[in-house]
Amino acid sequence: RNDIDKQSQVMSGEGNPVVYASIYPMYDFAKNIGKDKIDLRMVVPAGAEPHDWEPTAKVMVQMEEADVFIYNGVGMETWADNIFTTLANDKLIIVEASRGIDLLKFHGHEHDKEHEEQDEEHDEGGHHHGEYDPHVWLDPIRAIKQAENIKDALIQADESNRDFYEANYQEFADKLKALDARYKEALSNVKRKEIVVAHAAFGYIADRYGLEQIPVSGLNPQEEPSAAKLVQITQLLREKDIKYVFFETLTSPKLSEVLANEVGARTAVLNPIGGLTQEEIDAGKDYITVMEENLETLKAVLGE
Amino acid sequence: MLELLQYGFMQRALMAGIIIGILCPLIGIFLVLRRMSLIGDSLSHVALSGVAAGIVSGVYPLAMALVFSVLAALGIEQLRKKYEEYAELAIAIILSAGIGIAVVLISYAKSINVDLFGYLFGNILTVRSSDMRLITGLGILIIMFVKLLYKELFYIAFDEEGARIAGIPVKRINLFFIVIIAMTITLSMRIVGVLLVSSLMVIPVAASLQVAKSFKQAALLSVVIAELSVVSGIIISYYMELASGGTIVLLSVIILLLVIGFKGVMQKT
Amino acid sequence: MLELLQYGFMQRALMAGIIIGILCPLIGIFLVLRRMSLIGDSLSHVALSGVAAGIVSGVYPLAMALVFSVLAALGIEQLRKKYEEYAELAIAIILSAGIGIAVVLISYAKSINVDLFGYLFGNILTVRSSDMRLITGLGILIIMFVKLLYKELFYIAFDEEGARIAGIPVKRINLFFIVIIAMTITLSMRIVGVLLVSSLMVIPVAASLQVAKSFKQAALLSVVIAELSVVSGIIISYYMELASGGTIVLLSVIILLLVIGFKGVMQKT
Amino acid sequence: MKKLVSVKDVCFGYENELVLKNVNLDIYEGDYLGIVGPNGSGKSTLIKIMLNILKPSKGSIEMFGKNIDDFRDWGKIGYVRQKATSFNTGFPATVEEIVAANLFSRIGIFKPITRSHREMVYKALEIVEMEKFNRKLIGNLSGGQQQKVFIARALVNSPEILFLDEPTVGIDLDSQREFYGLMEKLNKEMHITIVMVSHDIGVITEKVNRFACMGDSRLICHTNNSHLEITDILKEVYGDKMNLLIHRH
Amino acid sequence: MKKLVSVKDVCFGYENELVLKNVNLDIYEGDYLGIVGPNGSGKSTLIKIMLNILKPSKGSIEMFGKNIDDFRDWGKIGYVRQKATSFNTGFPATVEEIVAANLFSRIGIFKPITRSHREMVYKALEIVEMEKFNRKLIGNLSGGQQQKVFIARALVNSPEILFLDEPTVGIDLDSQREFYGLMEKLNKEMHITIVMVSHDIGVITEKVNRFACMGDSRLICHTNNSHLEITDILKEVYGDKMNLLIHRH
Ligand SMILES: Nc1ncnc2c1ncn2[C@@H]1O[C@H](COP(=O)(O)OP(=O)(O)OP(=O)(O)O)[C@@H](O)[C@H]1O
Ligand SMILES: Nc1ncnc2c1ncn2[C@@H]1O[C@H](COP(=O)(O)OP(=O)(O)OP(=O)(O)O)[C@@H](O)[C@H]1O
Ligand SMILES: [Mg+2]
Ligand SMILES: [Mg+2]
Ligand SMILES: [Zn+2]
Repeated sequence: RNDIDKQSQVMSGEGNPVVYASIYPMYDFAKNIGKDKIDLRMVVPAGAEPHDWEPTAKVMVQMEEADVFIYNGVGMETWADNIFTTLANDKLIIVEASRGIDLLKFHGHEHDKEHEEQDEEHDEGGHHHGEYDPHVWLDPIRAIKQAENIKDALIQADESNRDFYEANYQEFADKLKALDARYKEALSNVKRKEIVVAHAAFGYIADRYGLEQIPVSGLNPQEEPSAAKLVQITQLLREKDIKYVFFETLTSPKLSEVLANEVGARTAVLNPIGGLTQEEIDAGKDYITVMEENLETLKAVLGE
Repeated sequence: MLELLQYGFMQRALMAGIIIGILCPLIGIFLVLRRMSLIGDSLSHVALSGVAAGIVSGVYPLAMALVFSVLAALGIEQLRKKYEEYAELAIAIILSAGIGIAVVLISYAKSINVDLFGYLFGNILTVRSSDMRLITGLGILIIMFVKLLYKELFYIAFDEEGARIAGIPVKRINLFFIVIIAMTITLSMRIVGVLLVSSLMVIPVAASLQVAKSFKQAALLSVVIAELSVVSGIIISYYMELASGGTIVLLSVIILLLVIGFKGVMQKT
Repeated sequence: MLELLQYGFMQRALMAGIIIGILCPLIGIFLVLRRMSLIGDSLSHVALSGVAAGIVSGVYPLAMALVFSVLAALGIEQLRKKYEEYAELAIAIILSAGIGIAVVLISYAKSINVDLFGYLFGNILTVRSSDMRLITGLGILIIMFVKLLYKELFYIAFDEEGARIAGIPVKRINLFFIVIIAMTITLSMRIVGVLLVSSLMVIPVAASLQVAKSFKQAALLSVVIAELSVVSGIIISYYMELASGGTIVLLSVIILLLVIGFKGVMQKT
Repeated sequence: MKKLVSVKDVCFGYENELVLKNVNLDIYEGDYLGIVGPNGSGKSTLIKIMLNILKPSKGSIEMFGKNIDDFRDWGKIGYVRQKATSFNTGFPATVEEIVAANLFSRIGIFKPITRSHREMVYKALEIVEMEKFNRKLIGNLSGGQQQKVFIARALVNSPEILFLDEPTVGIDLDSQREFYGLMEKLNKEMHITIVMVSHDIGVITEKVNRFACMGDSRLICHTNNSHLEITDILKEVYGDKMNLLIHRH
Repeated sequence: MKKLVSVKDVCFGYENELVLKNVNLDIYEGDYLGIVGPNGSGKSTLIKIMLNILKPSKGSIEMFGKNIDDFRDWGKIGYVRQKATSFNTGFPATVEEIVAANLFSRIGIFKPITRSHREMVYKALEIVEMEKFNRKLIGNLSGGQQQKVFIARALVNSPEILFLDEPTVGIDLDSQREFYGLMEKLNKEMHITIVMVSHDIGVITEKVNRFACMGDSRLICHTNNSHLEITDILKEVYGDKMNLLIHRH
């Protein structure tokens, strides 16, 4: 055991806590809070399908030495459960970033407010059976809470830098609040409310800013929509004269294109930020900038 | 029925379905009889590793998927000779190797950021006009191929050694056949989905084998059963709001079970 | 080597790998020789539809996956009788039906947000202590089963009709066999991954068939090859930072190719 | 004399046409029954029905006094099917393994094969002169050698009754002679009952002590050996030209 | 007389042991060559080497004057392999379809089967008396019936040389007689060369005009027909007890 401890100290550089984040948004939030005081790594390589994704033994060994593991939860990372139970790392602080946040249930594309309230109690159990929408990070206000969870964990892992993390968290929370304000302002008086999206990732944005999300696929992007669904959406597009169908960067745009073609609409990117591509990261994009891009897109599309 | 046909994507789905419904059982019958039923599933996994390789190496992934599939098909052909009595073993080996390579490549590259499966899983509802041209082209190619080489393919399927001694250029036809199969599977699964392609290659053929009284009948009947599944599948999936691909496949399974049941009843009486 | 064994998960991975490396080829040889090479892939897709059904109906998904797999295995057994000469066709049919049902159920339920595949794809590095008990239990069960019924399983694999006339209770053994297979595949793929389970059932057996001079030798040799792949695969994947499952599978494929190549060279000289 | 097999009023057809129409046949202990008849006359079908591989559409089979469905004592029966050599030649099994597998009813379920069983295998292989090939893969033998192995497999159990569907197919003359000699010995000395389908009428008429002839979906004749009679009957079944080919050894 | 096949100094072994050692054999136009020998003596192996199914480890084969690897004119060759009936019985093909497939070299690639081809098929089936079964599935025939279909398949092409590896296996006496009659006619009247492996030495010695006998990895004898001589040689190959079983019709 002693050897390992020494080794871990060597590995974590100058004693910075080693922090693993499951997916890109978690990585981004942690980075904003921990900055250079943490040794931050992302577990799932950008955009890899979780079910082909197999952590290598090296990653597992490193996680044995890690201090913090951050994941989104709500069924987003099915592989995560296995990892916790496998690791023998007692000191690992595990953060489910969505803990304590009021979650939305997913009911196709019509929302049912009553249910959501009733179900909140269950959330405390921390075990989600998949009917909840996991795309929590896309709502800036809920993202603040996620950031807070992350901050608390970092403090727990590295008490000595408490003030540093608190300050960074405040700064980031302010940025998110500002983002929220911009969203509110921009989306409060747009002409349309309907966004037709590739899969149901935007429920929290819709909920927060009074939009109506019309997903082509459900919460699972792999789901095959039925013909009847496509017909319904086509009719809706025609009825409401919707001009845009959104697609995502990480999944095939084909379905969106087919729908857009059907009614003569156009397509545009609305990024659910589940993961950024390497090019996007290289171009200096991050959560905030992509959220802003999304806002510009939404403004342009809904304001038309 | 008419309501359904108002929409371009439904028209294209039906058209593509009808073409696939001819094409798949037509090559499927030769594959099944040569114990290569699962070549569709096998090649789709290889295509996956091709996509991964394409992304890693920066080559256009679909092209790489095609190259990988064709190579894998040639590999199957080679292995088939080593396991003359167990052709399906060759398929299983290539399938495992395909996923193995995909998984290793993904873990090696560490930042593959395109959804790999999106590359493979077409959907009969998302067929575009450009896809229609491709699928029609493939359809004509395959039908021509089977028509022109019908008696040769039949002989080879029944008795490969005999075919060689009858003077049929077995090696060349096999090569040509397997390459065409690989191309067809890879391209059409991207358009209508791997589930549909590999199921329609097998299940209608299985149903027709139960009752066919000759090879020709088996081939024709399997096309009829495939078309029945496709057309009614699209209609039913529309009205019951189900996934079209899955519904078509389940319908073909139901037809198969009916045929088996019917045959059982007939034999009892 | 020692460095590797410091970590509990690596120890468990090795242990689980060693057990799976005995268990898979041992049942794999009977499966391959009965043309059921692809039963692993087939049942994993059925398990998928079981998980979907579990989620839709609110039953514990893994239990439902098990039930579905066992039912599917019985279905394969039934279909195999209809296609005596094409056992692999039964596998292909059940595979298609499995995916078909999964897809339809998902589209029917409309809000399944569990990554279904996550239910199937175990990983040899994430084996828990409780999994170890399960896998060890399964291992002992299978080894006992094969040991006790070795001569019967052998006879059935070689000549089912003959076995029946020799007085072997073929039907009951087949039933028992297929149910055990289904359970083993479903449970162990969740622990070490479907890729690993289905590959280790096929590829080491294929390699040993190339050189074995008797059935017993084929069985033993396939275990040796599987163990070789597992142990070296875990070590290599660690140092080269690759996915363990994929590496093991690729190593077994490489061994297979070496065996085939070696045999080719031997025959030439 | 004990009645071992009793075929009672059996009808059978694969699809529509009847292959067997009201066939009756009793086989007694010690019989050496030859079944002949043109191709497609239903000889193999009859054997398969007696062994419960096919179910008759009418009538019943009794085996050792029990209805065939309730019969369990399969160790008493040896069977070499027609086209026995039409197995999967890629199967990785040695001659010894294949023959030993048939010892099932001797060994019992769950129990392993022991040395004494292996000696029985060896003896059975000696009978067909294949003892040198015991460790060879069955798929690597010549057609006739394979056939001999399947005969050994049927004999290994020391069955009380042997069903042989064209057992000498592909077997060379010398071995055939030995085989017929062995059958005679098994029958005469060890009182094993033998039911043999064969086209080798010359040999059959010489060796058997009872004789059944199939044709026209029926068991046309069914007599105890009497050469004159048989020749007449054969003429009836096969036609006049037949005569030429009947020869005795 | 034209030399159709020439086996020159051929050696072959499956694994280590040689099955054929320096075998030489010429087959001339009009020959009716019988090949006999005990099980496992290499008869089928020799035929397979002549047909390029197996490659000799030493020596060469010439077919119609060309090296076998360059030989293309496969329409001139008919072949019934040993265990021909050992195919996949679940294959959904009719007798007619199977026989017609062998017309390939007549029809040519890419071209369909026409009515005149179908008549050739019908004729070939008539020869083996299977014309009534033309629309039956091959898997649904009796063993002997299947064998007849494979003989018809070899004949349909009107080949110049026929290779028959135990063609009368499982065939009833009457049909055997017809078959041998046909072979004689093909050979004498139509000058078709025939190479036949058989264990039916009685018939072989009677019918063939040349004779090859295999044993001990070699072509032991190779003579033109002369009964006395053959009997002596056979005795040498099969041993003394042999005599008993040689009979003429
Ligand atoms: N695939 C194979 N692998 C290894 N050895 C083989 C193989 N096929 C045949 N042999 C061996 O080669 C020898 C010759 O076989 P071949 O089939 O040529 O004999 P044959 O003369 O045709 O006998 P039969 O009368 O039984 O048909 C035999 O000893 C046999 O065991
Ligand atoms: N599986 C089957 N399906 C349909 N018909 C069949 C099947 N098997 C045999 N038959 C038919 O039943 C009849 C009797 O067949 P069977 O095999 O009993 O003949 P057999 O007397 O053994 O002939 P052979 O001497 O050729 O072996 C034949 O006409 C044959 O065509
Ligand atoms: Mg028969
Ligand atoms: Mg032979
Ligand atoms: Zn999402």
